[in-house]
Amino acid sequence: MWRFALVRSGQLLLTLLLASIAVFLVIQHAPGDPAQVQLGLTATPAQIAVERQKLGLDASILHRYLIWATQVLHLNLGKSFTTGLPVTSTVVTAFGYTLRLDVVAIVLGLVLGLPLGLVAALRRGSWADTAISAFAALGLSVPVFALGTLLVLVFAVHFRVMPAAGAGVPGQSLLSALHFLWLPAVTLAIPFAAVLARYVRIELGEAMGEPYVLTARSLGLPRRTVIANAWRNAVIPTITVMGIQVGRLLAGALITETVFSYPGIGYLTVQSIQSLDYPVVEGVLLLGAAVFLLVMFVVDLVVGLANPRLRVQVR
Amino acid sequence: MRAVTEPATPVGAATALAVERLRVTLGPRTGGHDLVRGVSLTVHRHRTVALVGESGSGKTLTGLALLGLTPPGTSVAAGRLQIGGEELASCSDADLARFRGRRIAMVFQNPMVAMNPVLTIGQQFLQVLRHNLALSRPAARARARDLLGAVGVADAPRRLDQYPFEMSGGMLQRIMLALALSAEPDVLVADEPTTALDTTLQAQVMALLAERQAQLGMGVLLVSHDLGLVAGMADEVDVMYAGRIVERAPTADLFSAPAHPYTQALLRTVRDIASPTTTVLSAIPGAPPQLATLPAGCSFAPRCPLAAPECTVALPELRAVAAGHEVACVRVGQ
Amino acid sequence: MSAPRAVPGAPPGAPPGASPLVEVSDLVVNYRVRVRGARSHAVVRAVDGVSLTVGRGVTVGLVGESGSGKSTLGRALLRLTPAAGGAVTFEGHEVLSAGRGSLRVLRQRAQLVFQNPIGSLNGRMRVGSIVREPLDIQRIGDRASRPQRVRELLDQVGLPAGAEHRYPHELSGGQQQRVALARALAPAPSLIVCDEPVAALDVSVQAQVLELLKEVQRATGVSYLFIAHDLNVVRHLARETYVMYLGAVVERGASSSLFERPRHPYTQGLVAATPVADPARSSPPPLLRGEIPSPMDVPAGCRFHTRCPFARDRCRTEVPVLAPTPDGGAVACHLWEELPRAAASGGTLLSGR
Amino acid sequence: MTASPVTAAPVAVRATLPRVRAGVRRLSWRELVGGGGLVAFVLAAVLAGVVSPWSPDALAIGSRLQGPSTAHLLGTDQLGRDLLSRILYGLRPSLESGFAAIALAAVVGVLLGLPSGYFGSVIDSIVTRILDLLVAWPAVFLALAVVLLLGTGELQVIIAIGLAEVPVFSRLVRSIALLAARSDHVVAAKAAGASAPRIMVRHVLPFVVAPLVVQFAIAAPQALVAEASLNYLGLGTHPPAPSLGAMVSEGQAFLAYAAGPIVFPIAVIVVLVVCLTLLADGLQDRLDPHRGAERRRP
Repeated sequence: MWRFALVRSGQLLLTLLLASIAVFLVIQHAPGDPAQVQLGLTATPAQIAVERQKLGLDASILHRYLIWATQVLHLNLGKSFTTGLPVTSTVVTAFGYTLRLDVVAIVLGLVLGLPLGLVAALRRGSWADTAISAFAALGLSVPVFALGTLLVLVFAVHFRVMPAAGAGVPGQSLLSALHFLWLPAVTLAIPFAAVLARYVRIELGEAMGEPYVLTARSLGLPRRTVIANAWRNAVIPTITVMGIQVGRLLAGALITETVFSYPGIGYLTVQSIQSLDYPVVEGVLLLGAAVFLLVMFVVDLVVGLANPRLRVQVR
Repeated sequence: MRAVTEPATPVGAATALAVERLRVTLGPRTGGHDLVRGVSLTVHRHRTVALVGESGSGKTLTGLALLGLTPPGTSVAAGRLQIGGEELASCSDADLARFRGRRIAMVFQNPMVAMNPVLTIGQQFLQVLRHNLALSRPAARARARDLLGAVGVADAPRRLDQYPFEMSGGMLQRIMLALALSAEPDVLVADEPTTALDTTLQAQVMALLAERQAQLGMGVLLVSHDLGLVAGMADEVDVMYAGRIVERAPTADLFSAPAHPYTQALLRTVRDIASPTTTVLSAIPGAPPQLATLPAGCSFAPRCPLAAPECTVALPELRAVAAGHEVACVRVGQ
Repeated sequence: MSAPRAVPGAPPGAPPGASPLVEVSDLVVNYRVRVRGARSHAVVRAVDGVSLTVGRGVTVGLVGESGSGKSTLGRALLRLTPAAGGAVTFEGHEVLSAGRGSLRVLRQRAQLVFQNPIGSLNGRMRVGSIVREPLDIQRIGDRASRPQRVRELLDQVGLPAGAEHRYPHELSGGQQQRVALARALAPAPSLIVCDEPVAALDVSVQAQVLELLKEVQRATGVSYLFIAHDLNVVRHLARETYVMYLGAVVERGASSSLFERPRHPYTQGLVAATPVADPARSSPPPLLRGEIPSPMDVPAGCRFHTRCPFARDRCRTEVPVLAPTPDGGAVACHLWEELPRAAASGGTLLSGR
Repeated sequence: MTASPVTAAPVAVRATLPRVRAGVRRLSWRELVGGGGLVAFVLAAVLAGVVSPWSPDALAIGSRLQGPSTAHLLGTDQLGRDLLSRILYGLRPSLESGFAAIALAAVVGVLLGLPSGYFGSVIDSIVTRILDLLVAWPAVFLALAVVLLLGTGELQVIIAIGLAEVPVFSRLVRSIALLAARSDHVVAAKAAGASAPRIMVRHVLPFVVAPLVVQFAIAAPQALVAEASLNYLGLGTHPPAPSLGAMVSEGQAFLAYAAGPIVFPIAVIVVLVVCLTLLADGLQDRLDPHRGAERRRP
């Protein structure tokens, strides 16, 4: 297990390194001269040349990467082209909003998805199973932007019970902050719950068909125990799938946040790309990749702990 | 190896299991077809009855049906089911649940997948012992150690902390046997318990089964395809073909005077292969039948060397030809 | 093409001067096993210095428990699994170091039949294409004559007319194994490695396939290396039998004497554990205790000593070599001359009546 | 010894007759509804130029944000353009990009996965590393990277979605190739002297086809959603060319005045995606009824 964790950490660092190189290259090759962008359209060629030197654009690509990487490690990503604020603080603030939204969404998704999946798995072929499967299929079919927009239409425009956009003002009460969170959180939670229900149904349903379940039943164990035993097998692959979903959410719910103009990482990403605000694009891409990879790393460790084959090696 | 050297016909021995006209149907009530077609059998305590047949003969389903464990999509009906002297209202999952693990237990073919891979052996014992015998945690652990010792598993405390994947198939089948016998049931269904094992292990596990039977006195229903194996283990052999019992006899009689053409042909084949002097093997032509498309009359008729026109008319019933020896063939006695 | 190797010694029973069909000497096959979580690979010696000879037109049996390395040996001598050492001569050609040319001879003249017939047939191909494929690959005959040849082959293995248009899953297990045999026979091989060819079949069908194998051998003069765990089947078919344990041959001999009077305690145990379809003979208590150890840690000395009821100190340290016995076989046991012959009664156990 | 003629005749009958019948009879309701719907949408997109009552770009400032009427069956948008016409034309990039992206992913997936699974070792390690890099980001980040590198547009959308789907396809093909490479029928082909390319084409690829079709069907609705989403974010087609995703995002600002400009495109997307999902489920039941297929979704 320790060895597994060590190997996995090494992989994490390597992938992070590769990810940073990819981000760097993407930014380097993006259309639009950063010096030009920095100075605006009125700048003379001479001014641009000076600016290029200042930005280090003349050095070799490896050299530039090393300078850039050193700055990244010092959490110095420069200033936003559009607001002039430090990228690091901009990104961190946005991430705080995203985190807040995701926690609510994940809780909602778990509360909705787990029981639905359990019921569907244990009552295969029943009307409940059919209904839950239909919900899951629909939840996965409807695009998030469509779901979000429809929720806005119904609850913000028609009934006027929820705000259509934004996150409120800083320093507001928890209740009023929650008020702004409900619609985007539900928008995120429904597909999350759909994936979860679907997986629990498949995995638990499959586990219930395994020979060891037959053995447990032949030994007279009560249904509750039999299900609990099967669940201990089904939960391992389910954690992985859940982890991927959580990772995606944390890396930034681009579309949902855009629909609701919610000032999280996702919204920031879209805005910075549209306004070619490269320092911010760098920041969000790096943070998104790092968060996603970290979540997957944690998930792998959890799955490792849940899997006796790996755990046994600790002994 | 016979468990006990008593007379072949039990006098007043307690009935461990009795089932009449057992039927297992696949698919809907109408339009489905029977996989087990009216099987009746009785197993007494201390006795071993072997249910012998080729793949698809319905022998495993018969075993599963006795515990109410047939797969989804099948339905089970029986004229009568009695376990350990107690009559059951029906052979439904619910009615049998009370008996499973306590009065009737089962050992399966592949020990490598029969145990839960994420629970230790100890956890699996604990669950079973605490539920079936209402033992406390320490008492259950002590009992588990004893049970493992009784099936020849050395170093029981360490084994209890291990997972199934850390053990070999032979070891797991011993453990499975210990679990199945933990509540000292009246009857044990052993479904091809050694088919997945090498013959050297088969001999060990079979000897162990006989030993535990001598100690605990349960009746054993041994489901197998191997005539050689049952010859050394069973008191009575029931031969199944296409979902029905076609011949039933005390083991010695069946091997010395097989009456059904199928049994005769099967035995001839087995003996031919085993005999160093045979030059040409006698083989049964054709393949075992598909249950969905059974011909009318005797199911063996298409492969039978003695088949006559009357064989394709009606399904032959079991008829006694000697004491305890029954055959389902219209030609027998002719 | 490599030069033919000198034949070290004529096989027992072969006419003097004639080279055997297959000559395996000191063959070693290693498997690299990845231990999960560990960075390194463990090396498992699946076949550990096996020598074996197959004559022309005969059947040689190879028995042992699962994990004894018998299937690996069969595949390694066909060069389907890489060997780590030793030599294999097939029809006078060195196989293990063969270039394309010699390899082509091997691919034509040596074939394989498997345990699970349905798994060994490509389910997306019709029977006709399956049997025809070796002809296409080896460019045997011309395009026009191949369907006729396929028909002959199917006829030879007793498949009815029209079978070439079926898919494998439409046939019974016995028929599928006939298709596999027809495919193996297509390039007119001189050797077929049969890896448990009847173990997956029902008893009533086993005899059909065994009888067919014998018939094919009579008609074509093909040799079989017959790998099986069922001693009865091997004894019925093979004139000579090798017994493998943990990657090594522990006993070899003519099948008649080997099964009647097994010399090695392991062979004795195998024979004693084989059930007999006769309730009149009570089986003795099992001779072999415990299970075959993992090939990842083969015991020192005699590899069988951990399960041997007769093991002494010498067995735990000194590796026994395969030594000839008076009846023309060979046994790798320090004690075979002093062992009680009681277990030899196992020989009669096998006879049915 | 003779053959077993007993089973020969029934086998012959069983083999040919029902297979023909099964092809027609077993079209499930999922396949009928899903397939029928898809055909209708494709026809609508292809015939957009014929059936559209208006040009999709025809502005009519005087009649902005109107509700449904006989002139404009679904009403007009914020620039007075006919919604029905825009939706019909907007189907084109959705269907084109969606299917092109999946086709790209399938082709690349087979090219990477087949040798990776069949040969294993070094090739497998390299391919796995490449794929690991692709899945190190959520798919939408990948799309952003493509847009940053290549700018916005329909081709970029295809590449972005295709790239994100490559790992799924490659892993699917790899896992099947891995199993097939170890199967006895491949060993038999090797023993008969078949070359590696021959084995891959004749003995491995046929087993990849059915799961690949199923995966194609599963990925198609996802790709359509992704296409619409990228257009919603303004990263796809350039205005004023109509696309369903862009219509929703443009209409959102005028939500308080008229719901039609967003409700109708959304309805079309949802119905189209549901049709594709039904078709995928139906195909899956037919071609790949065993475990493993269902879990390939998200």
